[in-house]
Formats: sequence, structure tokens, C-alpha cells
Amino acid sequence: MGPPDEGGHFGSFGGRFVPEALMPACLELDAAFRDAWGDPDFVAHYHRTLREFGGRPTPVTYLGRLSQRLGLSVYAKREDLAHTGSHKINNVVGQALLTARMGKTRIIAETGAGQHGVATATAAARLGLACTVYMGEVDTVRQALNVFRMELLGATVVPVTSGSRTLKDAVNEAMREWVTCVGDTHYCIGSVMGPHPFPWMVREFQSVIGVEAADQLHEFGVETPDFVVACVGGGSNAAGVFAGFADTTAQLIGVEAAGGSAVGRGMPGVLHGMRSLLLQDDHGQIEEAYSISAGLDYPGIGPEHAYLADLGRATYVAVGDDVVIEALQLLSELEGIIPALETAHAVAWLLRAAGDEVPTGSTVLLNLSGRGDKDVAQVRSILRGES
Amino acid sequence: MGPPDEGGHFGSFGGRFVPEALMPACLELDAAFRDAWGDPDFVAHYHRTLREFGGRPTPVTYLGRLSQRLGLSVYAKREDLAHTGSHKINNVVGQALLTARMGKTRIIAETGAGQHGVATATAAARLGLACTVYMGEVDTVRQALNVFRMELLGATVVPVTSGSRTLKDAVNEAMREWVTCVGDTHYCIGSVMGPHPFPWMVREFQSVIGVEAADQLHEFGVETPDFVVACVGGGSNAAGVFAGFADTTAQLIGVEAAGGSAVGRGMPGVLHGMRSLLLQDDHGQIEEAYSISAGLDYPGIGPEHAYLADLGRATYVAVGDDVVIEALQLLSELEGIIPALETAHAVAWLLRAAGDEVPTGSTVLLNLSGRGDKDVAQVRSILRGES
Amino acid sequence: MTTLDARLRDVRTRRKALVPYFIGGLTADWTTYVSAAILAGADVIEVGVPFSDPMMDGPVIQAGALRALANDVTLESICHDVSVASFEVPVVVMTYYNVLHHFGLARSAELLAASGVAGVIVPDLAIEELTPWREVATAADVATVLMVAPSSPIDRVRRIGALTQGFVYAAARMAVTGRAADVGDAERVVTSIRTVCDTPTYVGIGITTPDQASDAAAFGDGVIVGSALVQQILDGASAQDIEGSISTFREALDRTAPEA
Amino acid sequence: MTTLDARLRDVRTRRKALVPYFIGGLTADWTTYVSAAILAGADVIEVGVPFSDPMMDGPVIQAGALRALANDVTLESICHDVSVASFEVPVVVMTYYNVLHHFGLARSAELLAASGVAGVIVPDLAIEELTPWREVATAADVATVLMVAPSSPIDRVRRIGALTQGFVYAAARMAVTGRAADVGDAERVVTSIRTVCDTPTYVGIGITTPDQASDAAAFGDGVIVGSALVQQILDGASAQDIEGSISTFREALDRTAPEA
Ligand SMILES: Cc1ncc(COP(=O)(O)O)c(C=O)c1O
Ligand SMILES: Cc1ncc(COP(=O)(O)O)c(C=O)c1O
Repeated sequence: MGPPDEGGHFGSFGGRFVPEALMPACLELDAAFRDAWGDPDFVAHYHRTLREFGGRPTPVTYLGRLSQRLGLSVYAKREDLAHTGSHKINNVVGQALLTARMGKTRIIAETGAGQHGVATATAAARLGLACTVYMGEVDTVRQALNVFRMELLGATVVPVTSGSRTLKDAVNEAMREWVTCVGDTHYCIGSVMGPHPFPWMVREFQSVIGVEAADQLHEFGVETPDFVVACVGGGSNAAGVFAGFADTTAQLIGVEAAGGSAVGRGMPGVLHGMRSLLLQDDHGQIEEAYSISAGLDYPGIGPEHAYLADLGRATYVAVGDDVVIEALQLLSELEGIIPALETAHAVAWLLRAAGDEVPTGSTVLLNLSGRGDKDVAQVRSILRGES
Repeated sequence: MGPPDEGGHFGSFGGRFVPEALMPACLELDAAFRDAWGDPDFVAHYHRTLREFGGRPTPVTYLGRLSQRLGLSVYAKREDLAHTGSHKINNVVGQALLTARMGKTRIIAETGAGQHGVATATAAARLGLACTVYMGEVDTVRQALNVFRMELLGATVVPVTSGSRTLKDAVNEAMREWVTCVGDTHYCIGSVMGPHPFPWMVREFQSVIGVEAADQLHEFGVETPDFVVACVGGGSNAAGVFAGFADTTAQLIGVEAAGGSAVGRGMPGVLHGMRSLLLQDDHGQIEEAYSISAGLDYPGIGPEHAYLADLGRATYVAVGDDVVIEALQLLSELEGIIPALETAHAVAWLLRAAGDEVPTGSTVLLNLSGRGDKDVAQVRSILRGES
Repeated sequence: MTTLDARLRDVRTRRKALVPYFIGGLTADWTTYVSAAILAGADVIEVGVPFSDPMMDGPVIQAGALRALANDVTLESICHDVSVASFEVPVVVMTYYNVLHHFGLARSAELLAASGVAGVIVPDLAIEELTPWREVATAADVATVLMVAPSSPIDRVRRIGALTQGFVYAAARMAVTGRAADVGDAERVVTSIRTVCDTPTYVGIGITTPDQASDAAAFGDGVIVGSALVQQILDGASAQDIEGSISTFREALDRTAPEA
Repeated sequence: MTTLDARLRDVRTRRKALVPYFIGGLTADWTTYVSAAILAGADVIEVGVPFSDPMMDGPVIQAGALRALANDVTLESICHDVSVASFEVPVVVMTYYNVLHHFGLARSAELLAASGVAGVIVPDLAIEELTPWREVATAADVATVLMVAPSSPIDRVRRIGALTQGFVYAAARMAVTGRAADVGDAERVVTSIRTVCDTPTYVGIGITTPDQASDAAAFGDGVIVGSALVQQILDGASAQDIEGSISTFREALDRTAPEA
């Protein structure tokens, strides 16, 4: 998983499909990121912030009881223990530091369920940056508590009333607003998506997951896991963990939600500044994704994943909502870790694949991308048949 | 902060005031804990579990913007980043490992808002121990989501209908139930309270906070902080962090909720197996504590704190509900950390004391005992004037 | 030897002791229930002084204690009632340590003694913590009755046997107060007590029916009946009803010949 | 040089160009609105082909696009309508890249050309990604109109000036489509375009009133009027109403003498 070409292409995917008004900002960002990422001081500051503020390194946990149940050796990379409860913090800390380095004083972001919005508001608070988060109006109602969290953190949350009023529209709106304030404002995209340099930059910021995990597995005596499994919405946690194992023999598995399976059901297209695989109708209109987990409700996938799928270097699979709840329950009960519903997709696939695509005796690294606290009310309603 | 005397006394506090039926279990536990705590293998296992499962070490974060605001140097020990969101995990991991070592297969616990219950259920799941949690019926309604969390983790939650149906009654009930099953069951008390060896044992398990923090402050170039501040319900997070600084010149400050201020408003008494300071009426009936934060809703305080107060080695102060919300908001906005309402008491005191009891220029270690995710719905209601 | 010791050794020469438990102040006329019980053959009266956090009590006595507390009952008010009633049989107060601790240990002992209370049972006062209380209580001739549990190992039974005054409270089971279907581990507990001391040994915790009392009397020196009676009173029983109940217990015990 | 280039240079010799924007398929009779506009003096017609995620459009055009999409409008249906209507002035399609990408780049270019469409504006197709499309479009004689933004540095203006066909779209402000109170940064943008190329330069983004159009025409070669018209149609305006509106814009522009 090297850098993309100069135009931000991973094979035929990626690139920069944005209005001319934003191109200078994308170019500036590209240059700024290259400069920062090559500057040992910046890199050290980024890692120090993640360590002292973000809770890194997150541990790798051997899941003994799950392993026994499945006939595998399963290790979990515990992004659920990172500040704000998921891997999202890695990216926002990087982008917030970069924002300050570029001399910008404000950060905007899109959010679906609110995870990335909360993380962005958090990093902005920490660095004293102003912060505005765009969130589909539908989501502001569904996730009112996360709206309140962002407000507590000093951010302004703007309900987006355009289109389907959900995540993809929040991205559109953030892009539109970015046009108006690009001089002093950085747009902090929440996954490995958007125009170059975002997919690459976000992957670089998230690669700390995989780099740490590889070292930590060595401490457990695991040279190379047979499988590295992560859930995929836009694909940032997957890209981050894959980055530590791309050069190994590990099989990389990205698990999408069946209702948002851009690799399984998507076609090449252009959205949100990138060429990638997208859910579309017969006329190239973007379809809404549907998943039990808001964080996987994205009709596309990061361009690098589309490329890895093309290459065959990573495999993308999908699981339905039905098995996700069971997976969440099983991990909770066996290991004392309530995973996020997003993460539970990866667990669900593993439960299904154990003894089959994942042969008995295999060593598996599961990226535990986030904690389930945000989801327990929803899971409770579902289990009670209330929704 | 050395060990208590053989009978578990810290000065005139502590001891073992339990029915004879439980005394053998207390003695067995005392022996088992002494043995385990002196066994490098056990200690290593405990620390390894906290590292690989619990997310330790938690970082120390320099709170730059708060420091600037207050004219202090404020460092936070980030127990909010520990697994399950507070320091509670340190204790339950220790007790769960000890339970297994004693050959017991089941663990019971009391819980108020559910933090300790969730932590206990978590450790029990991880170790494959059966788990029953006693929770006041009133609290099971107020904290229905935490009941569900415990159930997800495989625990049975028993609503306690006796007395005031809140935390102190949950302790009574757990004690009563423990009498019936003491042969195969360990009672995992949630704070530095109860009969000996609990107050000492829980402090020992929590002392990892202070020991880590002292080292981490050295890395920041802080030899000894001027103040170490922690909120106090039963007093376990405070005891844990104090333990790292008892032998230094640091002033130790425990912050109670005004409505649960056992040091400020309590008198010596005997409850839940210990002699300590307790809120009581004129006839020695225990009064209910009241606080905005369920975790500080305890009418007593751990006996060692009563002793430290007596000695003058630690100072106990109290803050009212009104300033707690403001403190929570300020920390969120300035530092990107939404603290638990319990923790916000410590912050609130610091805001009040800065420039006064805590002179400008002082270095302060704040124990950030837990994250506020559990509290945001409540804070939102309060700020909207709904409760 | 406290007065209670002497009186209970005397009872033992005559019959199996019947010790009904009443919550002080549960009703305004609570002492009339006690008098009725004495009339029906009670040998000792156990009077509960309610505490907000009764760690050793099950739901029935908890409910009773809450009701009494709502009536503003206190250690002093109950002692006053006892003193006024001046029962012919020994009264033993059952309460939790904090009630005494709060009133003051010496002051409590003096109040109890002055009110004619012969002894106390303080279930949360373990032998390890006994000394301060026992000194002042003994000085006031207030006996401190200790409990042996099924979980007590023999060396603790020995120490308890040596320290208890008046009688040994043999807990029939690993449980708090409440009603039960049998006498549980009582025989084993009593047998172990017998190997270490000669003090009268009464079986309590769960004794609910006359038949159970009779079973327990086969090896013990008496029985304590608590929750079964409290439940009756909570359900609205009159003093006469209680007299009837106590009579049936009395008869059941008397079917068993005294040991001595 | 595409046909559009030639036609617009010709317009420039005569007058300031007026480019009203219509959403294809917004109403069943949408082409009658276009015809009315041409009658009233439009020089070029911009026809929006709706896309679900119009990143460069503000609320008015978003709403119009959503309504059109609900009518099952597609690239093909709009091209069909345009082809049937056979307008006398050049038609430029405005759409997003995915619409063309999905239909196939070469296939789209051929369809557009066959339907009589002279050019396209694809706001999310930056010059960096232009080549594949531009090749097939140029081959089909479909001009690709590029936009210069206030944020475009001079070297980009130069590259855009060299690559654009038909006209340069000078964005008057850092904003998406919508109504505004003035012509914003338009003069600065047009001035910088003038330094790099001689292509007709039309001002768009926020042109709402005839006065603004007149202001813009003082330095530019024409204006694009979008949201203001779409809002009228959304509000229920008839083709005649639109004819009236366009007339007032026409008059305002004609008050300004042509440059050349
Ligand atoms: C816990 C968790 N995992 C995964 C995702 C999906 O994002 P990505 O695919 O970028 O990792 C989210 C998004 O909100 C998330 O919260
Ligand atoms: C975050 C947090 N802090 C503090 C406390 C108070 O407990 P202690 O005084 O034992 O630390 C609790 C109890 O639930 C808690 O959840």
C-alpha cells in the first residue's frame, strides 16, 4: 500500500473530482500533507498527541474464549479503547494538527451517526480550532445525543436538509460549504474517501493501527497472522490496519454491510471527489446505503479499497444485519467487549467463516474498530422487537 | 499509605463488621489476597491483563488550554480511557483474577448507576465466571441501558427492592446474598469500602493509577505535583491515585459531592462491614446521599480516607451540583474530554480553588476517573431544564 | 457470668427455650404482643431495634423494620417501652452495631441495663471487633450473644463459644433471617458448638413451623422464631393470634424432653 | 475549435451573451420555457441534467433537481427532449461527471452531439481529470466549458483558459449556485482570465437581478442566470413569466455596449 500517483490515483480509482474552487485547497493540502508527513517534528507531534491525548498505543488482546469457540487464534486490535471510542481519533488528530500547521483556524466535517463528528469536535477543542459539523437532518434526530456531545465540545452542528438528509448529503453539504470558506477552513473528511489527498492522507493517519498491531503481534509470538479482518464503511479502519500487513502473506478481508456493499453491488463511478465503486441506479444516480450500523451507511468505498479489490490483494465480503447482532452478543458475552455495530460486522463474518474460508487453526487479527456504547440503546430496541 | 493493621484498621477506621457467616470468607479472602499479592506470577498476570485487556497504562494528558485559563499546570490521568470507561476496571480485573485463583466460579457485585456492575460483568465475561449484579430497583429503571449492558455481557441483574432501593441497599443485598453462596462465590465490592480486606485490597488494585501517574509526570519533567485531586464516592479512584503520591509533598485533595459528603457532614459509624465516616441521622440511621452523579451517591467513604482526613494527610472538600455541570462543559470545550459527572466534581473544585487554595503557578494532577458518555443524556436534560 | 447466663441455664433445666422475636415499635401496642407470647410460654424475648441497613435480615424483617422506623422508633423509645412493660422473662435486644455505636457504647450498655434488657445480639459485630463493646456491656451486666454459622471453622466456634454470653445463637443455615422449609445445617452447627462449650445453644434463622422447632429441639436447647411471627403481625395478626401461635410452638417444644 | 467556440465568438461581436439555466425535465413542458427564453433574447441555453449529489449546487437547484429526478428524468430523456425541440441557440448541458461516466464517456459524447448539444459544463471534472472526457467530447464536437474560481491561482487560470471550449465560466464568488446580492469577485476573476486568453468569458454563480447582469456585463462577455430562474419556475411561473424575466435581463445587458 504505497502512495497513489501524483494525481491521487490508485490504479484507475481515486483522483480529484471537485469544483475548480476547491482544487487549489486540495493542492495546498496535498503539498502541506507531504511536507508535514516528511517532517520528523510533525510526525513526532502527531504520535505524541495520539499517545498523550488519544490513548495510543491501543492494546492487542488475545480473545481466548472466542478462539476456543471457533478453533482459531483470534487477536483483537483495540481501537475501542482510543479516545472517543473508535479509530476515528487517529485521523482527526492528524488533520487537526495539519490544519493548525497550515495556519487555518477552523475545521468542518461531515458526520453520519456522529462518531466522526464527535472525534473532530474533540480534536478541534483540544487544539482550540473552531468547528462546524454537517449532519443529515434525519441523523440529527436519530442521534440527538451525539449532536449534544458535539455541542458540549464546542462545535456547531448544522442539520443538512438536502437530498436524503443523511451521510452522503452531509458530505455534499460540507463540500459546498467548504467552497465558501476554504481560505481559513480545513475540511476534515472522516474516512479514506474524497478527493486526493484525502484517501491517502487518512490512510496514512490510520496506518498507526496496523503498524502498532504488527509489532504487538510479534510480542505474542505471531510473526504474521493468516487473516486481517476489518469492517468497511468508507474503509479507514480497514485501510489503517491493512497498512501494517500489506507486505505480508496475510489475507486482508474487508467486511461490508450487505446493504452498503460497494464492492459487492457497486459499480465504478465518481462521487464526493473520487472515482471508486459506488452503489448507483441504472442512470448513475447514487443510491442510499442501508445498514443497521450508521457508520457503514455509505454508498461508496475508499478508492484504495476498490484498487485492492481489483488487484485481488484484499477480499471484500458482506454480512447482513441479522447476524451482526448475534456477533455483538457473542463477543460481549465471551470476551467482555461490547463492540460497535460496525465492528460487529467483522466479528460476524469471522463467525461464519471459521472452519471454512478461515481454516481451523488460523491466526486472525480482528480490527476492533470501536466500542458499542453508542449502540446499546439501538440493540436493546432491536432485541425487544421495538424496531 | 501502608497496609492496615492485621484486623484491617486504618487508625480507628476500617475493621470487619460482618455477620459471622461471612467472617470465614473475609479471612479466606485476606489470606488469598496476601498470598496472591506477594506472588510475582499473580501480580504479573494482573498487570498483563490490565495491559492487554484493560487498556493500561492510561496516558497522562497535559491540559494546556485549561492550564492557561486557570494559571496552573494541570495534568490529567486518563482513567476515562480504560476499558469500560473508568478506573473501575482496575479493581474488577484484580478481584476476578483472585476469584479464579481461589477456585471460585462466580462473582457477585453491587452497583449504583451501573459502572461497577458493567465493569464486573466485563471482567467476569473475560474470565468465564458467572456473574450476578445487585442493583437498586430505582437504579435499574434510571439506568436501564446499563442493565442491558450487563446482560449483554452475560450477567444477571437482580433489582433490589429493599430499603431505599438504591446503592446502599444493593450493597446490603449483595452481602445478604453472599451469605448464601460464599462457598463458590466472591463478592466483588466496587470501592475502597466494606470489611477488611476490601478497602485495602481495592486500594492496592487501584494504586496502579498513582504509580503510573507518578512515572508519567516525571516524563513531563514534573518531579512532584503540588496537588493531586480526585473525586470521592467510596474513594477508590482517589485512593488509587493518592497511593502514588502519599510519600511525597503533594497535597492530596478528595472532592465529594455536597450531598454525599461523608467527611464534611458525616460522623463515625459502622456500615457495610466497616467503621468509617457516614451520613447518619440523630439515631444512627444511615441517610441517603444525594448527588447529581450516581457514582458519588454513597453515604459513606472508605475507611482509609477517614483516616487520612484524621491525620490531615489528605483534605476532603465538597462541591455542589450546580458547579459540576459547568465544569463538565468547560473541560469538554477546552480540552476535548467529556468527563463523567463524578470526575467533573474534581474539575469543579479546581476551577473554584485556582488562584486561591491552589495558588497560581501550581502543578496539579487531576485524576480523570471516567468518561462522561454515560452522563450526556442526563446533562442534556438538565441543561434543557427537563430535570 | 452475666445474669442472662444464669437465667438461661435455669431454663435449660426445665424445658426447651422458646425465643420469639419482635420488632420494637412495629405497632404502637407491640409490647402487648410480647406479653401474649410470654403468657403462651416464651422463655426469652428477642426485641429488634430497627436499623436502616439490616445486613443480616431478609425481606420480612426488613419490611417490619422499615415500618417501625417510619413510626420514629429509636433505641431509646424501645428501651423505654421495655422498661415500662417490665417483662418477666429476659429480654435480648437484637440490633446492628451502628445503633449502639452512634448512641455511644457505654451509654447504650447503661441504657439497656437500666431498661431491664439482659443481653444483645449484634449480628454485624464479629468477634474480631467485639472487645470495646463487650467490656462496657459486661460491666453493665448486659450479655452479648454471639452467633455460630455453618461456615464457622472449629477454631472460630471455640473462640465464639468462649466469648458468648447467655446463649449461643446457632445459625441453621447460610442465610439471613427469613422463613425456610427445614432446620438446615442446624444439627451439625449445634454438634460442633457442643464440642467446645456447655452454653445453652439456640437454633435460629429460618425456624418457621412448630415441627421445625421440635426438630431443632432434638439437639438444641431452644429455638428462635423471627420472620414467621413478624410476617403474622405484618399481616394484621392480633396479640391473641400471636398467643395462639406461640402456644403451638410451645407444645411442639415440650414434646421434646429436656436434655438435662 | 468546436462549433460552440465559433458561435459564441460570433455572439460576442453582436452583444453580451445571456445564458439562462433550466433544469431538464423539471416540468413536462420544460422546453416551452426554453423556447420562451430564446424568444426573449437568450443566446445560449444551459440545461441541467440532474444528479442525486449535486456538489456545486445550492438549495434552489438541488430542489429542482430532486423534483426532476422524481419525474424519472435521465440523460437520455433530456437529450431526447432537446433533440425534439431543436433550439436555435446553442445548448450547453450542465451535469456532474458521474452521469456521463455511468452512461459511458464516448457514448455520452455521441448522444449529446446527436441531440444537438453543443457543449457541457461538468463542475466536478477538474482539469486534472479532464483528458479522458475531453478527448471523446472534442471528437464528437461537444465543447467542454471550464470554470475559473476566485481561488484559482494565475497558473491554473492559464491552463483553464487554454483548455476551455466555447466560453470560460467565471465564478463570481466562492460559493455554489444560488442567489446573491452582488456580482462578488467577478471583475477580478474576469480580469485575470483576460490576461491569459481571449475566449468569451461569462459570469455566473449568484447572478440574480438584471442590474447585476448589467454590472457583470461591464467587464464580462455574458452572464449565466440559474437559481433565480429555477426559483421562479419552482414557484409556479409560466413560460410567459419567464419570457418576461429574460426580457428584462436582455434589456439590462443591451444597455451595456459590446466590447468588441
Ligand atoms: C466503530 C466504527 N467502525 C467503523 C466505521 C466505518 O468507518 P471506516 O470504514 O472509515 O473505518 C465507523 C464509522 O463511523 C465506526 O464508528
Ligand atoms: C467515573 C467515576 N468516578 C468516580 C466514581 C466514584 O467511585 P470511587 O470513589 O470509588 O472512585 C465512580 C463510581 O461509579 C465513577 O464511575
